[in-house]
Amino acid sequence: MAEMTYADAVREGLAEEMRRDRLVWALGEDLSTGHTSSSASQYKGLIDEFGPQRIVNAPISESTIMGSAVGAAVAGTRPIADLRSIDFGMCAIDELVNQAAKIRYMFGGQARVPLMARMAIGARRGAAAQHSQSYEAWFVHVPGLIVVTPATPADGKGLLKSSIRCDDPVVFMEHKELWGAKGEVSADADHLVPLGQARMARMGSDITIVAWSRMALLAEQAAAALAADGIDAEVIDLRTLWPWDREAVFTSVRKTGRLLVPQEAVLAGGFAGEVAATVAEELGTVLKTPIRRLGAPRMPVPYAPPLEDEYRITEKHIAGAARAMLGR
Amino acid sequence: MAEMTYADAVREGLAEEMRRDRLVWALGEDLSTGHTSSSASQYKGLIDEFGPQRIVNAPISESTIMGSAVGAAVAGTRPIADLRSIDFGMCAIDELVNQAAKIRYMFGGQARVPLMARMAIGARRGAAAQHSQSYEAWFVHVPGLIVVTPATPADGKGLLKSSIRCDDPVVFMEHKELWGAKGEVSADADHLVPLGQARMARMGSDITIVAWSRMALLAEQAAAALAADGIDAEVIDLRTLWPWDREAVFTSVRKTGRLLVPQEAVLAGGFAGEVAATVAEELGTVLKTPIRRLGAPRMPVPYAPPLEDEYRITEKHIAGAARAMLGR
Amino acid sequence: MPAPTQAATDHTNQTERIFGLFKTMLLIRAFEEAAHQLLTEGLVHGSVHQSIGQEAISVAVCGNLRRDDLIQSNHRGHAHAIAKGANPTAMMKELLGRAGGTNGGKGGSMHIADFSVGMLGANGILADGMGLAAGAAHAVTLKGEDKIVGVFVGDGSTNRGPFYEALNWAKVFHLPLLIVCEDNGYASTTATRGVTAGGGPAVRAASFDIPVVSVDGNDLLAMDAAAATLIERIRNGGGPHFLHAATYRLKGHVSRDPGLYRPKGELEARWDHEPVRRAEAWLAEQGVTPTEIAAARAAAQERIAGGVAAARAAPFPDPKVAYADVQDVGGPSWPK
Amino acid sequence: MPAPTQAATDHTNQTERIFGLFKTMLLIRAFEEAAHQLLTEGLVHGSVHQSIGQEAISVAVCGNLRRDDLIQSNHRGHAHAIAKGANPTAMMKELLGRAGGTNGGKGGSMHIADFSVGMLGANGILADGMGLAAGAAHAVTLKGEDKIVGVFVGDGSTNRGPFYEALNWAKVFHLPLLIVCEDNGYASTTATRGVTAGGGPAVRAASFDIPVVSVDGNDLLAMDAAAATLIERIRNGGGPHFLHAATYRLKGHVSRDPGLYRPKGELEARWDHEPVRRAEAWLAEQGVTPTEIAAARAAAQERIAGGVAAARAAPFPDPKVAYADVQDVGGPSWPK
Ligand SMILES: Cc1ncc(C[n+]2csc(CCOP(=O)(O)OP(=O)(O)O)c2C)c(N)n1
Ligand SMILES: Cc1ncc(C[n+]2csc(CCOP(=O)(O)OP(=O)(O)O)c2C)c(N)n1
Ligand SMILES: [Mg+2]
Ligand SMILES: [Mg+2]
Repeated sequence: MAEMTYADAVREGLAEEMRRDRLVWALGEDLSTGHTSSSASQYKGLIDEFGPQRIVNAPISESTIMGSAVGAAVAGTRPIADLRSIDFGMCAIDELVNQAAKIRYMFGGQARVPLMARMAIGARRGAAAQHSQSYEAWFVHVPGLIVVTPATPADGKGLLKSSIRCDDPVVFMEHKELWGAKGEVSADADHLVPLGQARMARMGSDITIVAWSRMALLAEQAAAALAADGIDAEVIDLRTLWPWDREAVFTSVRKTGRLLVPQEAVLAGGFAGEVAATVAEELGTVLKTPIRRLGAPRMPVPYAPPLEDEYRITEKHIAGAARAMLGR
Repeated sequence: MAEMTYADAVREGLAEEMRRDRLVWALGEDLSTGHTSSSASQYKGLIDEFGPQRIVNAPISESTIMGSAVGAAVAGTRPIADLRSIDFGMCAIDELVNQAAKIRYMFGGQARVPLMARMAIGARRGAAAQHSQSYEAWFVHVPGLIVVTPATPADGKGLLKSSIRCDDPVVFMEHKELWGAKGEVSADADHLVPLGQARMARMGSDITIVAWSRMALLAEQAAAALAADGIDAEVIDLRTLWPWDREAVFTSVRKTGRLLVPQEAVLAGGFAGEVAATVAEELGTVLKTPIRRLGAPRMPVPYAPPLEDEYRITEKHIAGAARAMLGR
Repeated sequence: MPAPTQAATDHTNQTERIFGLFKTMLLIRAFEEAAHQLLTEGLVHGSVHQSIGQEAISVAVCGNLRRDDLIQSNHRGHAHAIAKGANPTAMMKELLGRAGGTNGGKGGSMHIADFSVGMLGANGILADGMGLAAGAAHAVTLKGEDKIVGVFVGDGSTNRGPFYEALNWAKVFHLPLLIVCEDNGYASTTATRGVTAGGGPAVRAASFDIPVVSVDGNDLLAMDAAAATLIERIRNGGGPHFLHAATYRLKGHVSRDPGLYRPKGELEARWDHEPVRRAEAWLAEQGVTPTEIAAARAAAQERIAGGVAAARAAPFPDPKVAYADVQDVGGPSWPK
Repeated sequence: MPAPTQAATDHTNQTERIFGLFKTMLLIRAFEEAAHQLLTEGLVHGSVHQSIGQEAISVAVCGNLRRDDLIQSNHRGHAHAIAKGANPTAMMKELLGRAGGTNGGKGGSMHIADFSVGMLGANGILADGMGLAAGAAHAVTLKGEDKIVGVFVGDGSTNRGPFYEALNWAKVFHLPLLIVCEDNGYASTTATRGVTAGGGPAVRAASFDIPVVSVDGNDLLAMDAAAATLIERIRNGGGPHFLHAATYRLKGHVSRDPGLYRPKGELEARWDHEPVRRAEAWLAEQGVTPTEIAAARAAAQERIAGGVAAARAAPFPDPKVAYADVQDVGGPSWPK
């Protein structure tokens, strides 16, 4: 174990996988040059070890970054298509949804599409409407895709490695504000975090808080604040949104009888709805109080800090909602 | 009132709006020629009345069909960007999500984007994975967009007209299998169906079925079958998914205590989850039985009829689920 | 860059070679006619995009590729598949949605793929094959293979952005890619000339410094020669090349389309230039007898008729098949 | 098509005209320097893309447009906005996210728009402005107006597909559109030459039969002449034209970027060719005195300093503003 940043952890994970399998490669804008500046620091130094054939500096061509990754995956390699963020990923949705997600199925299993579509989510201070979006929920709705949203450096590394080894297309969504966050990370090059398994971030008995990505960390902070008030919250970090760990959530809700699902994305149509609806269907009779979701108001992300603060869900909102659910 | 097909109704609605406002125009592939063949029949004859300046035959350039519609809307016209179906619409997601939906807001209200993005949804027999998708749920999750899914010819016409007159971008999603369906339609050129208002398709007291687009018609069929068994189902056709008519649904669920939400799209991450989660939050305590959703298995749409039948939710599934909820 | 003319000289028996390609054209023609027939009988679901009139392009390109070379097809893909060596009977089963179809009944006409012969799939989204093919060529390079990749793209599809991105991409990364533009003058019901600025796909491709050859795509010999030359150059490390083949689709956009958007007389005039008849005339000049031609035609029709019979007789897939091959982790479970 | 040289002859006083454009360049330069300064103070949120070294392009293009003509900008949009007549004080307030900003604090640096002067907005998604501008030009045509539309696109952005779709579109529909490519040699940290095949954007645009003029974008007089000629042609119904302006960005991609990816010495060499200094030298040759130039510089700096002071003093917008202008029907309600 060693303490490192999220960016270092995922870079190490990528390097390990590239050493392990020479058909693993990455393509994206500024991948081999960006680390000298502000972008693509999670690829820092990889060009020196792996060269320009495997750390490919792409033209500004999002459709073809994704489209050629699909073709290269079908033809037997394991590309990491880096779109930088889901905002730019919007320019490659067709290739991801109509091609990557469907090829194995519509060709009757003749082909596999072992690619990773790397597209960060999240609002970073002052990034405004076109650089702050979170659309992880979209890809849950697309058959054929796996959706990964790691919150910690350890999970970033462990899930990145599992995603690369996965034979199906994985949408890998880091949070832009987490690359600088630090945490303990295993040094074992074979340490994988399995796809589809939640992390029990905190055990508790009064209420279940289910979250993912950066919001899982805020949920942990909220739980700490709630503990000071004598409320014992259980926090589940889903880590993978498809498939999501229904059993972990069900077990917890059966225990606590209360479910709160905060998300950073706009509330309407978000993944919290899927979790809430599923629990309402399956455990509707064990709930002690109605389920509660939290999410951003349905507005583009505004620029000025006081406006942006209206968009953001914080640990305070989470703790407040939990208190309300417990009648405190 | 006159009986006509859905295709005729929406075409009439478009013609009326084009007569009313000379800045209403439509652009898309094969718009002026397609009606001689199998595509774009809902534009039949409009080229003769309105000419090639307003019924614009576009190159195969989905990004620019949408992108130029955004620019033309911002510059004061009312374009109808016809992408034919959401499958091809995938090629224009960026322009819709990053531009159309955000411009009014991020420019601080200086601009309006009165465009209609016309993108049909739904599986048509044998159309397979890339021509059968339903992604109405995605656009509910995008602030700035209005999402319309009319089921009947009358609503097709009335909502098309309201959408054209709307000053914000509307995603208008017809169902591919409905264009040939017939129904009574008002001949009044000022008959509008308001955005955001549900249609009470059938009154009932035992269970509330909330649906939209073609599934609303199947829900009505299911309700008829249920009536024969003595089950009195209320059917609400949402018609507009954003904003959706929460009050109509709440009122009904308060009355019946039971909610079933069937959708054609893949269940996971679909709009039924949003409805279910909202009702679970708001009316969790009045429910007599847990909410139930229905939706397609999370698989691309397969081609062979017996496989495609596995994908489809039918009136039988709806009736069966309703019976199970009532313990019959 | 002048059109090459000498490419076929290394074939010891030109007549035999062309006769071979001709037989594949007959097979495609018979397949397409049968597919439409089955559609009208209600046995083919969805729609059928025929390549009648465009057969020479597929057979010339694929006839110069190795079996382990790869091709990326589009919505009008039957000809590409047959020319690359896919089994027409398995294809016909696929059109009928039967077990034993190339895709197990999951894809249908617009998604036929046969990876065993390097046919990476038809594709219902126009121009997307360009990026996929560039990626496959990238993979070939990374793996150090000497395969090349061919991609077919319609004239109308070349107005989509991904076409240009992929041209640039292929050139920048010097990929072993042959781009074949089947320019039949129409995109669905729209004449492409009216929606295409300037000199069209060939001129545009050249602006990326990709060598371009323009050929009469209905002239089997010219097509064969051009394909042979370009494929050899690509195999020798010459990077991407562009083959612009002028042709005409003699049927509707989909087989049910009556084609009413065409100017009067156009279709009839074009039948005189169709590739099968022209190749037949050339073969006759070389001394191939009418009996030999008739036998070839009969053989093609018989093979397709056999495929049709087998497809009609084949069972539908088990419904459980619908739940397979979505994804290893998180796939759907049966029953729904 | 040769670069035009006579365009400016209808200006009665060329020196006065160039001096006017020069003053706008000074204003842009001062704005960009102040913006970076405020960023380092933590007052600008997000990032700042400066146009230092590229000012001549904006002022020449916008200086030849009418106030009611429209422009579509991109991520590097401050210069476009100022040149088109946006108020630098309102812009500075926007950068600081204050009430009274051009966008009411909702957009920030990358989304500055001022519809009152025909500035249709900066844009954070590369090349999307091309389609938007084509659409705006379409609207102008439909409305029967005689406005024209200008769009600015970076060299790196021309590798995106929508760039080509829009070129074709503009030509097919004969739209009154001036496409201005600011070719500064870099796309973020990547030298564009290495990821751009063939002769680049100008050659590619020409393949759509769009008339292209290539100009030294750091030469204010050449830029002015070229812009004047093309804009006149477009206004007279000549359809879309393409202006390829070679330039160099003298700062990082974002203002904080140290630019370590540049070859040694490149930056220093390029400072010798920067447009402000060159225009200043020309003005001096025409007899404009050092005092007059110094006064102009002082005036620009004073105006920006005033804007900065006003921006610092301005209040943040009321949080409720966040809930406004999403959409008329179905917008969010406050509090969340
Ligand atoms: C992205 C996309 N847009 C539209 C369509 C609908 N469509 C299918 S085929 C076709 C015309 C294609 O024309 P062309 O590329 O010339 O090929 P051809 O059919 O002539 O072989 C259209 C518009 C589609 N399948 N995909
Ligand atoms: C579609 C998209 N892809 C990537 C980015 C990230 N990005 C912002 S600016 C930039 C480089 C743009 O280069 P160029 O077009 O040459 O303009 P310049 O910055 O040189 O003015 C990149 C890659 C983006 N904003 N949008
Ligand atoms: Mg064609
Ligand atoms: Mg640049």
